[in-house]
Amino acid sequence: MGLTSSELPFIVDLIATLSKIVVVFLIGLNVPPIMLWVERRVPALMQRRRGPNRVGFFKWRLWGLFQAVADAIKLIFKEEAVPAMANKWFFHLGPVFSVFPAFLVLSAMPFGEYIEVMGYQISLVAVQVNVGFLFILAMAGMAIYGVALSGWASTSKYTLLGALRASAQMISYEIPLGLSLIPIALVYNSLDLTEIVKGQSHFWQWGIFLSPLSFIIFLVCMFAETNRTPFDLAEAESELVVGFHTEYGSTKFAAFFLGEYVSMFALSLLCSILFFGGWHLPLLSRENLINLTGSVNLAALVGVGVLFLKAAFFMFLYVWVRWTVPRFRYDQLMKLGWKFLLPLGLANIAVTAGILALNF
Amino acid sequence: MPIEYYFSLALVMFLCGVCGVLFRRNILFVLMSIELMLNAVNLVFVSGSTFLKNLDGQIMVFFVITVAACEAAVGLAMVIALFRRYGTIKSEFFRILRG
Amino acid sequence: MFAWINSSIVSIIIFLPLIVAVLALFSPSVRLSKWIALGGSLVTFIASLHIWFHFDAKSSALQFVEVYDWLPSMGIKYLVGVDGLNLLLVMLTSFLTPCVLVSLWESKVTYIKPFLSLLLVLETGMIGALVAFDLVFFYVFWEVMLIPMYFIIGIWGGSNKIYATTKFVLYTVFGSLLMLVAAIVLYLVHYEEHGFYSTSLLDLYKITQMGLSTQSYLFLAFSLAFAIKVPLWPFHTWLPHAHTEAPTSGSVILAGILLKMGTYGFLRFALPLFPDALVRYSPLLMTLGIVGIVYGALMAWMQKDAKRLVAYSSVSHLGFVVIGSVVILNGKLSEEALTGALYQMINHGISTGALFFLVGMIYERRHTRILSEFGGISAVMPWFAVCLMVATLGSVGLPGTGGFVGEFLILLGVFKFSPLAGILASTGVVLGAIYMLNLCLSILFGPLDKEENKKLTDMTFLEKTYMVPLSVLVILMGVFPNFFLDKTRASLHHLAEHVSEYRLMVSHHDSEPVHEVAGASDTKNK
Amino acid sequence: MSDQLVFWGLAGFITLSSVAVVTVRNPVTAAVALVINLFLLAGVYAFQGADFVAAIQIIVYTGAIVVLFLFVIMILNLDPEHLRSPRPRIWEHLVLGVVIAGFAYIGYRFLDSLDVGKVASNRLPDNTYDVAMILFSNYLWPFEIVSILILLAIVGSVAIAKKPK
Amino acid sequence: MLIWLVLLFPLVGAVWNGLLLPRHKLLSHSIAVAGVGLSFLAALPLFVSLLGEGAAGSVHLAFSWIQAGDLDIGMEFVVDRLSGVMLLIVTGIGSLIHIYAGGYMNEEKTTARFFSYLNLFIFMMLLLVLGNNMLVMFIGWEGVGLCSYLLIGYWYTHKPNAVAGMKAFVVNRIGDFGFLIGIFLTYKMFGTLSFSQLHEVLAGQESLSPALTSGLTAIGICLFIGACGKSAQLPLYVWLPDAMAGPTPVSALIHAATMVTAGIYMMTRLHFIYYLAPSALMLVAFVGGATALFAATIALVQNDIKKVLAYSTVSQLGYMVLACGVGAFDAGVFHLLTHACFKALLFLGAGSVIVALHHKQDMQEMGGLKKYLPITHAVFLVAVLAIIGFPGLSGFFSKDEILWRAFSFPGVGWVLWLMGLFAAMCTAFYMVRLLCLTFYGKNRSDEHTRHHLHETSSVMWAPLVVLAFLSIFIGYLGIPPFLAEAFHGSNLFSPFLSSVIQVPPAGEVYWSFLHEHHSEALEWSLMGASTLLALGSASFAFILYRNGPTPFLQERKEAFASVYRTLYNKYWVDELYDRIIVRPLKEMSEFLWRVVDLGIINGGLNVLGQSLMFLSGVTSFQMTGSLHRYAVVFILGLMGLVVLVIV
Repeated sequence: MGLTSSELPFIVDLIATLSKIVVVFLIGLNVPPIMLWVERRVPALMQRRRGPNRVGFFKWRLWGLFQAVADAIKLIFKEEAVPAMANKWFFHLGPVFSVFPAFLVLSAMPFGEYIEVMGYQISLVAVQVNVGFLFILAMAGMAIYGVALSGWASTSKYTLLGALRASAQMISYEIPLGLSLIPIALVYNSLDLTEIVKGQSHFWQWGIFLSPLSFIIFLVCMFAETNRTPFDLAEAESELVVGFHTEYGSTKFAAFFLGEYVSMFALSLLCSILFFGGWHLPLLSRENLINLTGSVNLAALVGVGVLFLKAAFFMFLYVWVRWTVPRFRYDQLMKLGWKFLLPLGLANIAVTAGILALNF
Repeated sequence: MPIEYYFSLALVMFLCGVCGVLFRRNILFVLMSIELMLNAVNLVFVSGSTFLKNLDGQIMVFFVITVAACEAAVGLAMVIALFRRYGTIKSEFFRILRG
Repeated sequence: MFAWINSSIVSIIIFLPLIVAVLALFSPSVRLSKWIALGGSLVTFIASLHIWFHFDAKSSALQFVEVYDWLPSMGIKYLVGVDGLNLLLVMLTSFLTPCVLVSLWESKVTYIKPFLSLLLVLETGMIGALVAFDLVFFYVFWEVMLIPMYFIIGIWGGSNKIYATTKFVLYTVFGSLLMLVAAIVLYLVHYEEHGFYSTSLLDLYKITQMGLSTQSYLFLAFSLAFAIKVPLWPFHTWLPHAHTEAPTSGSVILAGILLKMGTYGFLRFALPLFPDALVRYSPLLMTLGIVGIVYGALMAWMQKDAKRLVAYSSVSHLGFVVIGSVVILNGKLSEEALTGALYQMINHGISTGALFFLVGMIYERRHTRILSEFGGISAVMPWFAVCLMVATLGSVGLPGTGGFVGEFLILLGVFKFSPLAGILASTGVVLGAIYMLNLCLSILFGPLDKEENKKLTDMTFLEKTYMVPLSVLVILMGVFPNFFLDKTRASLHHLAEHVSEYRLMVSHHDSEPVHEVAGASDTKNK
Repeated sequence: MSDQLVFWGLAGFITLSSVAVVTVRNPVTAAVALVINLFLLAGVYAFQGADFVAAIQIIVYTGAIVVLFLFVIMILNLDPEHLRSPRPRIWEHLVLGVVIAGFAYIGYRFLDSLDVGKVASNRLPDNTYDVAMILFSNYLWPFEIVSILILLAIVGSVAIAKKPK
Repeated sequence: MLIWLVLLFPLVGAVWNGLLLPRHKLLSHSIAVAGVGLSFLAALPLFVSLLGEGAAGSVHLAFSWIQAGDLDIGMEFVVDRLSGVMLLIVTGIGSLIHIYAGGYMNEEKTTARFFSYLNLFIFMMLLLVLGNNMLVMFIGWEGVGLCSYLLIGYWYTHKPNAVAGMKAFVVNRIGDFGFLIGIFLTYKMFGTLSFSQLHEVLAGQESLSPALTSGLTAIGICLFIGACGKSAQLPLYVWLPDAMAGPTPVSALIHAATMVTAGIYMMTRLHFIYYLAPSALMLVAFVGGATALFAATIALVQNDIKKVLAYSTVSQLGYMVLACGVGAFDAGVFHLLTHACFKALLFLGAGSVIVALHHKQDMQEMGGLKKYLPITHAVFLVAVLAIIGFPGLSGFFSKDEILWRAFSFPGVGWVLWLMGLFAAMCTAFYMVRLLCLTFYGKNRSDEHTRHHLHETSSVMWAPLVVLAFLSIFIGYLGIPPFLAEAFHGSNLFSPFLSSVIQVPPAGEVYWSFLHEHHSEALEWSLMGASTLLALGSASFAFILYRNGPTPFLQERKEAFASVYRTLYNKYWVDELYDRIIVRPLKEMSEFLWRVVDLGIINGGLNVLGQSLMFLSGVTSFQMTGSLHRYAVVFILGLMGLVVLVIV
């Protein structure tokens, strides 16, 4: 977490950081509209029906892409209703608390090693923190407040229950998430994400091959952390209407959506970084790539593209799983989290540590 | 950054914690103030450890946090039990230990 | 082997009962625990017999001495030994305990195992207190004696046992605390004079420069503690309660030995340590003793409850012992009175012990101790009648029984001291006859009219096993007193003659040479 | 210079939030104030270079303990008026004054007895590594004991809070 | 060697009977008789060895009994002429009574216990008689008291018997208290208790220093209190009449022949003390005389046959004490000897009468037994004649000797003689009354008993005949010198004892009159007067009671009603004692127990307890229980502390 003051002179450093922040912010803002479109398009294709194809001007439908823009505009301009008895101050605070942790997690993700601009090597990570792991876990923890406060602030029994369930679920799955990451740290002997990716230069060194079990646990926890599909008990329509953000209007509702999708994207990025070698191509090592593309910047760009591709695959996985796997019952959910994943995670750590100790 | 600042900050926090414990009628607030006091102590530990360049302080913080967690857990469980039993958690109502 | 036994025989008899107590407590079956307890106490008795036969009667020095440094810095040593004074009492203790254990053989009392182990712990406490020659150890065993007694009365006692046992304990503890304070002052005085710290009695006897005022305070503190235990007249109110509420075996041990601790304490601690104070307070103690005798006898005469009657008789008898031990003429104790006092302690132990056993027997059969309930049961229980008659005569002091020898010697000594005191004390003899025969009359003689009395069964074989020796002992002690007195003569003579500058030597006749006891020269006395 | 700025900022907000925790009426506000306070405190630790502690502070303290508080508040569903604490009585002010004066005096005497220099934030490259090494070498026993303690606390709190059948 | 046998036989008999409790009556009876008889046979040669002129006593030590400091008391026994005589009396008459007892106790289921007590009594009496120092004598002294307690209360199922036993023991115990004080005084003054040593010390005294005389007087008086207790003299005689509750042989043996004489024996044994304490002797004399007179008057009106005999024993003992009081110890012992014979005979005779009448003792229901019990009547007649002093029989000589010696006592002698004379008249009266009421006149017992009236078995009347023979001829041993010349015999008895009983040199001056020669005419006249008076009152009684209680007697009784009632109720002495001593003692102890024991001491402690409770209540008031109060106090305290430390 220590903000490593890089060797760059102050001004350059300032500009670089500011630019990185803007980039991260843009990426974050663009993810939800795309995902909105994907949410509608992909299940439609799966169910052999045509997705959104009405929105568009003149005759360019572009497979319903403009639907995303329409949704965005709708969300922003809809009328906001605030429940009378609600505690105004917390009502507004709820969405804030669910958005800002997501962005913070995103900012800690390394997109590449470094790029050379005007002779300075600028690392491609917004927040250069040497304990990336812990920072991510910490920020994931903060998301709970958003859910809890919003649920409570809208004063109705259902939202309260939804909030309680959601936050209970997020807390219980945060622990297996943390535990699943530890073997990776052990294997690559560092908490810093860039170091981990460097360690995965060859595809057989990828996380998934070295500790497949932690990948599986991480995958499950990913879904749980973002309240998606099998674990989306909070918004289960049949029981609690839409869960903790039932009372919210347009922009605040959009903020929740933003928070949710950004954290989904951040976790997918994390998954690909840790288990799928980040910006490394499976067969092509980094040096060959630099030689192939001629310049470091170009290689970095290709790396970022590869990373985004992997992340997109996981985003697709989200949607895919959403329309295939039935929802958990609450006690099954809890039992899975506490009685299955937790011991499994601990065992995994033990086994990895054992193997590492024996080898060296 | 002279260490007195950190210590005075810790002192202020500790003072708030003490006043919270003394004057708040509601048990929950008392628990929160206690958390506050513990954090003040943590601050002193950390600043002390960085000043003396010896990591023991930080480890102590680690233990203090664990103990605080236990204390909070049990405290809150009791608050729940008290609330269920007495219907209120205002401290005036718990006088059964009268001498 | 023989030397080893000799050198550590005293520790054996102290701690063997303790070990057996633990074994008895945790033994699987009740029968086994009874056998263990009895076996242990018999072995202790045999060990004390060993001491009796190997005791060198001619020397007044301390024998079978064992010295181990316990707290060298404080000068506290584990110093135990046997001399003329405590030999007889140790024998009495180790003789009475097996009898008590046998008496409990068939008793259907609850929690029998803890009861047996408590009795054995009590025995350890008593023997320890008797043979300890170190103030600290004496005090420790003094308290160890108290605790089992508290439980015995408290748990297995009669109706308002709690009141009785708390009163008993409070009384004794109050006294012993005073004694502790006095012991500490003595300890410091010894330091000032001799320069080194020591709590062993041999050194404390050597204190010479002690002002009369300090000496009298210390003497009063010590004698108060012992007076409560004896019980001397004003401090006796706990005794009747303790006895009526205590179970039979409890009151036998209490009357048999615990009361003697007080009088033994006088002889061992109060007299030799503070001779000048003794001269000053001997008239006071004498009057208290005599009042005790007459008062005890009158009280006994009034009692309706057999046990309470015998309890008050103990007050009267021990009044004799007290006046016997404080007779002092121009710096010398009268040896006859001292011998009488020591002898009377033993007699009282035997005869009152027997009386309590007998009262216990009829209590077990009729569950009442009120005298008017009985009458003419000597027709139904001949053995019981004979034993009760012998025990009564023993306690009345008929010549030919031990009682007479003791009382005669005491009164002889007191008479030489002051005829008036002698005459007043002798009235105790007459009163004694009145209330004891009153006891016999109401229990044994008279018409056998009540139905329950007709069905009474005589003494079982077990009861005879311990009652007959006791009765024979009462007679034996009257007819052959010298057999017992020879062993104590030298020590008593030594105590009587030089009470003012009393020095106790340590003898090494057959135990391997005991390393130099700090300060005590090891020349054998004459 | 930037350090001063950062520190004073953090310090200011921390004091504000801690006072808020004590004085605010509504427990949820107090909880949130506490969250902010702890979060900023983690910032101070990070600022001082104690990364591991900062992370733990956030993960454990803010992430779990204060959430527990929130849970309790929500479950108990206390109605706000009920929590209105009555007008503080005169003696409370008096005592408050005395307590503050006392602490101030003690603090002052303590602080001016310190003759220390600046607190250099040692940018140890791998704070977590060193902390871990020390933690599991000479503080191993306390670590085990604390783990048992926390197990006990869990069992205890469940037992206390369980709804009697 | 013989002395150990004398002592051991009764002990063995007692132990054998006591422990083995043989079922068979005859076996236990024979064991007992053997015990006493063998001891008598062993005693005879001892006595014969003493008859020789120069034979002095011998001291035998069994073992050293008590050694403490400079006190060294041994179980030592002395056999000299005095103890020899007593030995004969005890074992001789004892064995006769044992034989008689067999018959008497025939109806009892088992007599083992009875006979063991009897043998034990003989053993204790021997200890008393043979003991060479005061303590051994004291053992015997109390032992005898114990045996009398056991024997009186033999039929303990009957409550009054047990009470009588206890009364006897307690009164004896009071006497022993005096004896004990006497022992202490002697030990304090002379440092030794053995008679021989005491004798040497006192014999060695030339002149009597005032301190010595006052000491000796004190010892004398204390010992005399002991003697009163044992020999039933005036203040402490109350137990003897009640002691009749025991079986008759017991009364005969203990309360006539042996035990009661212990007091006189003790005084004769310690004559050297008494000779040097004339004032003590004076007291003894007057008490003796008074008792003789007092008891005789009571005996006049008693209706129970054994009560009459009991009071006559008390009065005869009074005579003996009177004799000792006037310094005539040998006359006292001689009267003791003769009295033992005829009083035992009287008791045993009464015993036969009681057995014949199936344990009825009231004289009003007897009468006319002359034809039913001829032998008993004959023997009884001899005894009566002996006791009233009929010339020629033993009683006459011994009683006269005492009266003469009393008369010849300088100064107050004649008063004592008068008392003695009047007592003799009363004795004659009540003895003849007794004789008539039981043996002459019509038989007043009811039909059933009269039908069963028959003579007792030979076991019972044989000893009676022997005793009768003795009580006739024993008298001639001590014929007064002036008669001796008339019948050219000589007084054998007093010279026999003179070797033992001599006046110590220091007392020669005072006791010189003992050797004065008196004119024979005076002696003759005195003897004549006393005999005439005695025979006169006897015939007077015979005339009155010849044919039982006649109406004439009845009016006489009403005429002297008040006198009669006082005499009959024994001057209410028992009730007096109870009122003066027993009841106040009881009330005092009740008071003591109530007030002092429970009130002051217990009360004081309870008050202490309550005050502590109150104190603790006071200090616990400000524990209010409010958490905040505690927290504030806690923190303020902490701050105060820290400030304190820093400042």
